[in-house]
Amino acid sequence: MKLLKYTIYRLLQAIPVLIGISVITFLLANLGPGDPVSLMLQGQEHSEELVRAIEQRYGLDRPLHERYITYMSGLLEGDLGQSIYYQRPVSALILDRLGPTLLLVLSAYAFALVTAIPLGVVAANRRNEPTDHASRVAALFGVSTPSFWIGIVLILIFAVKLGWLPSSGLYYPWRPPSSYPGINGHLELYYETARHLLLPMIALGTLQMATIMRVERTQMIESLQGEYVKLARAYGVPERTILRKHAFQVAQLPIITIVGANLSTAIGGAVLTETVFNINGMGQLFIEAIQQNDYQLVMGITMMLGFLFVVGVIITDISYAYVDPRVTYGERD
Amino acid sequence: MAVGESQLGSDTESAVDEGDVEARVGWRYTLAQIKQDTTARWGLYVVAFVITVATYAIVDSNLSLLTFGRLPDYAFAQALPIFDHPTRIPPPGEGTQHMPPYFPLAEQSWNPLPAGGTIEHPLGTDHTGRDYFTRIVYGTQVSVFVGIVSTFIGLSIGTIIGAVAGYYGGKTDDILMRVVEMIYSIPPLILIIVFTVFVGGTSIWYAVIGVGITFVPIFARIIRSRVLSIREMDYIEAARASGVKDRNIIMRHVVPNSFAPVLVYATLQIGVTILVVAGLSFLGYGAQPPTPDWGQMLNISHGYMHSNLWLSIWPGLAIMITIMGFNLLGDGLQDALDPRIDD
Amino acid sequence: MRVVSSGIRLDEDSGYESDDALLELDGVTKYFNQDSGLLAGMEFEPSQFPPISVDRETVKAVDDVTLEIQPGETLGLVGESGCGKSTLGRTILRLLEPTEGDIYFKGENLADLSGERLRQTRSDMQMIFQDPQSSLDPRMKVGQIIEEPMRAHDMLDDEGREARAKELLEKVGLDPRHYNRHPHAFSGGQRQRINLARALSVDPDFVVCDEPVSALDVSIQAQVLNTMEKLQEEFGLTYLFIAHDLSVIRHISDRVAVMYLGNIVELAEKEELFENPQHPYTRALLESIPVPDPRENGARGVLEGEVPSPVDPPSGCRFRTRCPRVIAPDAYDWRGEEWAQTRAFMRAVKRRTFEPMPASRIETEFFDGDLPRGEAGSTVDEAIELIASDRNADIDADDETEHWSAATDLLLESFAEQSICARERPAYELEAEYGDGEHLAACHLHR
Amino acid sequence: MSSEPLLRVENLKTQFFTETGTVRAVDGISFEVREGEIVGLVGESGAGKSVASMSLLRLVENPGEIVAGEITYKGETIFGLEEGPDGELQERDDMLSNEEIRTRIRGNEIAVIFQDPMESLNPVFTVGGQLREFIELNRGLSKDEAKTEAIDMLREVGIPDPEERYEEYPHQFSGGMRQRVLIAMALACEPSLIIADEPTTALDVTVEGQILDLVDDLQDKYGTSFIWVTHDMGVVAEICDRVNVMYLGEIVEQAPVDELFYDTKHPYTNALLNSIPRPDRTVTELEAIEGVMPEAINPPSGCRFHPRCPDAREVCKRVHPEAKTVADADGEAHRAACVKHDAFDAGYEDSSMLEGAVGSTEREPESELAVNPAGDDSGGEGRE
Repeated sequence: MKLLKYTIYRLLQAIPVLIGISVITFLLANLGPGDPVSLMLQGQEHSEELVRAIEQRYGLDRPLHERYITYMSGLLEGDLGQSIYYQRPVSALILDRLGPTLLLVLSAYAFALVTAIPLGVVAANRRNEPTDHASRVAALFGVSTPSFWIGIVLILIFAVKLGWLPSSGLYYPWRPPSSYPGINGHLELYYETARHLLLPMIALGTLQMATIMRVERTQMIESLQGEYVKLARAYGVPERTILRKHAFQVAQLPIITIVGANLSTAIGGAVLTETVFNINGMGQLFIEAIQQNDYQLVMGITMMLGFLFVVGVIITDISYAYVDPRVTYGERD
Repeated sequence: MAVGESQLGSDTESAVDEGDVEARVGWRYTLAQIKQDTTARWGLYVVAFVITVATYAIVDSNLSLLTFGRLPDYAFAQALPIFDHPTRIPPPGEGTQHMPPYFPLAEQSWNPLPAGGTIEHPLGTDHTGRDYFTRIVYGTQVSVFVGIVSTFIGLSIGTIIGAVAGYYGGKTDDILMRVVEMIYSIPPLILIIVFTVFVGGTSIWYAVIGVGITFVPIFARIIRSRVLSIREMDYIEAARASGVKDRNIIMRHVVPNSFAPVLVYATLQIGVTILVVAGLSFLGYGAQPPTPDWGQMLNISHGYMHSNLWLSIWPGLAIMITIMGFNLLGDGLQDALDPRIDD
Repeated sequence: MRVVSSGIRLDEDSGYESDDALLELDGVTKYFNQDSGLLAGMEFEPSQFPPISVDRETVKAVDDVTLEIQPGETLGLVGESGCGKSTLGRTILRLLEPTEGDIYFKGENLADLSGERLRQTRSDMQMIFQDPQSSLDPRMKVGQIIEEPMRAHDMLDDEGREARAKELLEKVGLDPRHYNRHPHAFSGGQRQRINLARALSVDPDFVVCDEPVSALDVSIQAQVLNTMEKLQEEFGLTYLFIAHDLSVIRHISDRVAVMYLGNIVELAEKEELFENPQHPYTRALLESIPVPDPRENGARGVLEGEVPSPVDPPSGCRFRTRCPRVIAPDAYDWRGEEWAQTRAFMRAVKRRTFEPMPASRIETEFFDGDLPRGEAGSTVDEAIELIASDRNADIDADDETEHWSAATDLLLESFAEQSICARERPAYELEAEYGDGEHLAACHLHR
Repeated sequence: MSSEPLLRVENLKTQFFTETGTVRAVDGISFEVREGEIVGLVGESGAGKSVASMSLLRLVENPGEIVAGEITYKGETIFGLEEGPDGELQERDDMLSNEEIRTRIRGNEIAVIFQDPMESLNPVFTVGGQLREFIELNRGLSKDEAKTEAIDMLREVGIPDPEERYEEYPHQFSGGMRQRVLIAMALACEPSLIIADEPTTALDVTVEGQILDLVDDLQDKYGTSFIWVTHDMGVVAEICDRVNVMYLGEIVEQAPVDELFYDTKHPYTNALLNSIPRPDRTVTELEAIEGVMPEAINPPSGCRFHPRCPDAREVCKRVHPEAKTVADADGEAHRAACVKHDAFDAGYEDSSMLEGAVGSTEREPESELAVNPAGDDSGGEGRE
C-alpha cells in the first residue's frame, strides 16, 4: 500500500518534468534561427507565397503559445503530429522503430548488470589484490572508450577478420519467422537475433558495465566496513553470507540509482550503436529526421526519448523504494 | 593512522586524525597527493602529454613530428578547427549524397590504402592521401579544446545555479532544480544534436556550447549538494553568529570548500565531454571536414574498413588514451580527497 | 577606547550596567515546517476524496519559552536530545527566526531587528559549538579564524587584530605561535579553545555555549570547563550553557532551566534545582543519571516509554504521557490505589506491553482482582472486554490490532484526557528552599 | 578463586601496522572474567578498550593483528602462541581455527553489543529478520522456532507490541529501542559472556537508565557475564563488579568497584575521578588532568602516564611498571601499575621530583601544547 502511494506520488512528480521536456523541445525546434520553414526550403528557390503557404499548412503562422497548446492537446491524445518527410504520423513511425532500440538498450543493460555486479563484488572482496587491480583497469578502459569505436573494433575482429558474426542489421524476434527468407521456426529466428544482437549489445553495454562495476566496488567496500557487517561477523555469520546478503543488499541501493541516471547516456549511445551496426531503431530515425529537417519528427522523437528516460528513472526509483524501506516508511522519531 | 580508524577511533572523541577528513583540501595537499598516488601521477603524465601535443599542434601548424620538415599542405589541409565556419545542414536530397553522416558498411571501389609503416607516413594516409599521423596529432587540439571549453561552460553556469539553489534553498532551489531536471531528462547526445541543428548550425562552436549547456545539470547538482552539506557545517553558523556578511560567507567559506571536489568532477567530466563530442563528430554534427578530428576521422574510415582497418583503429586509440588520462587524473584526485575509500 | 595594550576588554563600558536582565525571552516559539519542496507534504489517501491533500507537518521545537538571564551569570539549559534546547539557543541569537515571541537583549528586541542592524548587534553575542571538527573552517588558519569576527565588525586594524588574536590564544591556553596553523593540527580540546578565542575576539557580553564539552573526553572536559570559568570572570561574560549532562550543568551553572519537548518545565537556582526538584521530569532525570559512586544506589530508569513526537505534542503538560504522577481526573471518585492501577493499565494497553490474556488474569495482574468502583470501573471493564483473549477467541491479527487501539482510545479519552494535566498548561512559582531565587515548576501538583 | 574463570586474558597485545608505524593499541593486558559478573573496561578514547574487546573474538580488522598473549575461554584457547622449531612464534595446535571460532564461539558463547545502535542494524532487513537469523545460526533452531524466540526476546527487553515491531525496519525504531534490540540479539543467542562496547554512550540519560535497569534485571535472570566497555565512571559505579582501568593500551589499575572508588591506587584513576563533575553534589573546582593522552604509536618511556601524572618523579621516566598486587580486598587482588607503591621497590621515595612537575600548583594546561600531532613546527601543512 505504501509502495503504491509512493508510486503515485512519484508519477505526479514526473508531470512537471514531462511538461518541461516538451517546452524545451518545442522551443528548440521552433525558436532557433534555423526555423522550420527556412530549414525545409533551404537550397530551393522560394517565393514569399510558398513560405506563407507552408506556414499556413503547418500552422506556423499562429503565435508560438497557441501552437504549443495545439501540439500538447494533440500529444495528450497520442498524436505527435505528421512527419513532413515521410508524410506519416510521427507516432506510427516511432512505434515502428521503438522495438529494436528497446531491445538493444535492455540487452545492453542486462549484459552490463550480469557482468558488472559479480566483478564489482569480487573486486571489493579481494581489495588491492591482482583480481581487484585487473578489474579496475578493465573498468578504466570501459569508461574511457567510445561505444561506437568499440562497435567498430568488434566488427573488425568478429565480422571482418573472423567472419563469425554479422556486422549489421537486426532480426526482430517479435516478427513471424516467415517474414525472413531462409528462417525456419522461432528457434532459428531467436538464434539469428542473438547473433545480430551480441556485438551491438557489448558495444553499448561496456560503458554501463564499467560504470556499474566501479560503483559496485566502491559501495561494497563501504558496505563491508559497516557496523552491521561487524555485528554479523561477531555473531558468527559466515563470510560468504555476509558478502552475498548483509553487505550486498545495502550496496545495491546506489546501483539502482546509477542504472536510472545512466539511462540517458545509454539512449545517446544507442543512437551511435545503431549507426555503426545499421540497426533501424529510434536512433536511426532520429538521424534521418535531423537530416531531412523533419522538425515534427525530431520533436516527437526527442519527447519520446525524454519520456523513456523519465519512465526509466521512475521505475528505478520505485525499485529503490522496494529495496530500501527507508524511502516509503517515514522516519520515526 | 587513517587505517584501523574504525576500531581505534570508535570511542566518544574521535581521534585527531579524523579532522583530516576536512583537511583533505587545499592546493598544496592536493599536489602532494598526486605525487604520492600512482594513478593520479600517471593521469597527470598523460594529460600533460596530450595538452603539450595539442599546444604544439596549434603553435606550429606546419611541422610534422617525424619528418622534421615541411609536409605538403594537403597533409593537414586547413587544419585549425577553431576557424571553421558554421555550415548549414545541406538541403534534403543533396545532403545525403554530398556528405552522409555515416558510410554504410560496404566494399568501396578504392584501391587498398597505404598501410603505413614508412617514415613519411608512419600510420599511412587517408582516402585523400593526407598523412594520418599528422591528422591524429592535430586531432588532439580539437578534443582537448572542446573538452576543456565545454566543461568550463558547464562548470561556470552549473556553479552559479547550484550555489544559488543550495545556499538559498526553499522555492528558489525548488524551481532551479526542477528546470535542471528537465534539461537532464533529455539524453545529452540528442539534446546537443537538436541544439546544433535547430539553433546554431553544424559547427564545432555550437557543439561546444551545446555540450556545455547539456552538462550544466550535472555540475549544478554536484555543487548544490556540496553547498548543502557545507551549509550545515558549524563554521558557517559560527560566521553567521559573528555577524559576517552573507557575501563574505559565500566567498570565504562556501566557495573555497566546495571547490576541490568540484575540480575532481570537472576533470572526470572533461573525459565524458570528449567522449560525447567524439560521438557527435562521428555522426557528422561536430567538427566538420577538413578539420582533423578523431570522431570525424572514424566516421570516414568506417567506410574504408575493408581497405585499411588501421584507419579505424588509430583515432579510437587516441580518443581512448586522452580520455583515460583525464579519468586517471580525476580518479586519483578523488581517491586522494575522499577519505572513505582509502587504498 | 579600543587600545589593545589597555587590556583584553575592547571597550570598558560594554558591560551592561542596568539592573535589568541582560536577556529576556518572552513567549519565544520556534516551529519548523518539515520538508520543503514543490510536492512535499503532499499526501495521497486513496480512501478519501480528493485523494490528494497537502499536509505540512509542523515540528514544535520550542514552544512559548519565557525566561531571563542576568548579567554575569551562567544559566544552564538542560534536556534530552530533541527537546529543543539547541533550537532555543540559536533562536536567541537570531540564527533562526523566532516564529513568535520577543527577545530583549539589553532592552532591545532582537526579534524586531533585521539586516544590518541585526548583524551589528552580533558583536555583543557569540556562540560556541558542540562539534570541534566542523566548527572551524579547515581551510583557514587559526589566526584568520579568530580575526574573522573582528574583521566583520571593522574592529582594529590588521596589526591590532593580529596582536589581539595572539593575546586571545594565550588567554584560552594555546600557544600564540600556533597563529599560522590549520585547525586539523589540533586536538578536540584545543579546537574548542580556538572556538572560545573566536567567540571572545569581539569582546561579547553574552555567549551561547551549545554542548561545548560533550564531544570531549572526560579529562579534557575539565580543562575546557576550567578555562571557560576563568574567562567568564576575566571578560565579565554571561553564559547560556546548553548541555545534556547534568553533572556538567551542576558544575558550571548558577541557575538551571530544564527543558522537555519544547517547554521549560522547571527553572531554579542550581542548589535548589538539584536538591529540591519539584517537577516529576526533573526528578526522573536526576534519578536516572549514574552517579560515580558505587555506594550510591539510586533508582534509575524510572521513566517509561519514549518522548512523544514534537509534531503533535500532548496537550496541557507535555510530560503527562510519561509522568509517574499524573493527577487523577476529577470526574471520577478514586479510592486508594485505584488511580495508580488504572494509569498503569492504561499505559500498558497503549504500549501493548503484555500478551493477550483472559480477562480475569488482566484483572489480577493490574488491579489485584478488584476493578475500580463506579464509572471508572465500568470503563476499565469495557476496555478489558476489548482485549481479553477469552472474549474474542477467534479473531485475526488485524482485528486484534483494531481492538487494542479501540481499548487504548477508550482509556485515554476517559481518563488521561480528563486529567487537569491534559487540559491546562501548568506554570507555578514556588518558594525556594535553598537560596532566595525564584523557583518555577510547570507541574499541576503545585496548584 | 580456585575455580577456573570463564575467560582469561594474559598479556594480550594487539597492534596496527600502519604506514606511519606500529600502533600498539593494546599492549600487554591481562584480566579475567568469572561466571555471572560484570567486568568493566574503562578508559578515555584511544586507550584501546574497544580493540581489546574485539581481540577477544579475534575480530581485529586489517591492518590490526593480535601479536602476543593468550586468551582462554572455558578451557579452550581462543588465541595462543608458542615458539616453533625455528624459534619463530607460531599459533598453538590447540588454538581454535577461524571456522571453530565462528561457529562455536561468536554469538553462541560470546556475544557483543555495539556502541552505535543506529549503525549496527542492517537498514534493509527487518529487525525481526536479523534477530531471527542470528538465533537460527547460533541456537540451531528452525525458522519458526527462531521467530517465536525472537518475539519473546523482544518482549523480554521491553519492546512494546513485539509481534508488530518484529516486521519493522531499524529506521522505524528510536535509538533506545534499537539498543534494546541489540541486547535482545545478544541474550537470545544464550551466550555465557556478552561484550558490551559503550552500549549506552549514544543514549539519553533517561534511556540509559532504562537500559542499565534492563541489563541488571536480565543479568540476574540469565546469569550471563558481561565485559562492559565504557568511559563513564558513573556507569561503572552503577553496574560493574570489578573494573579494569586502561590507559594507552595498558591496564593501569584492576580492582573491585568499591575499592577502585574508595581506595584508589593509581594516580590516573584518581585524577580521572577528580576531574569529573558530579551530579549528586556541587563541585566548585575541577581538578583537570593536564595534557592529552599521547598516541599509541609512540608512547612515553617508563610509565606511560608520567607526563601527565601529578605524582610523577624522575624514576617514572625510566621504569616501566607492570601491574602488581598492591592491596587485598576480601580476597580479591587490587592491582596497580604505579611505582609509588611499596610492592615495586623502584626507589620512588628517593627519586627526585620531575622538572616542572604538574599538579602541585594550579596551572593552565600548557602541557597540552607540547603535544603537536603534526610532529613538526611548520604548521599544519606538513601533516601528511
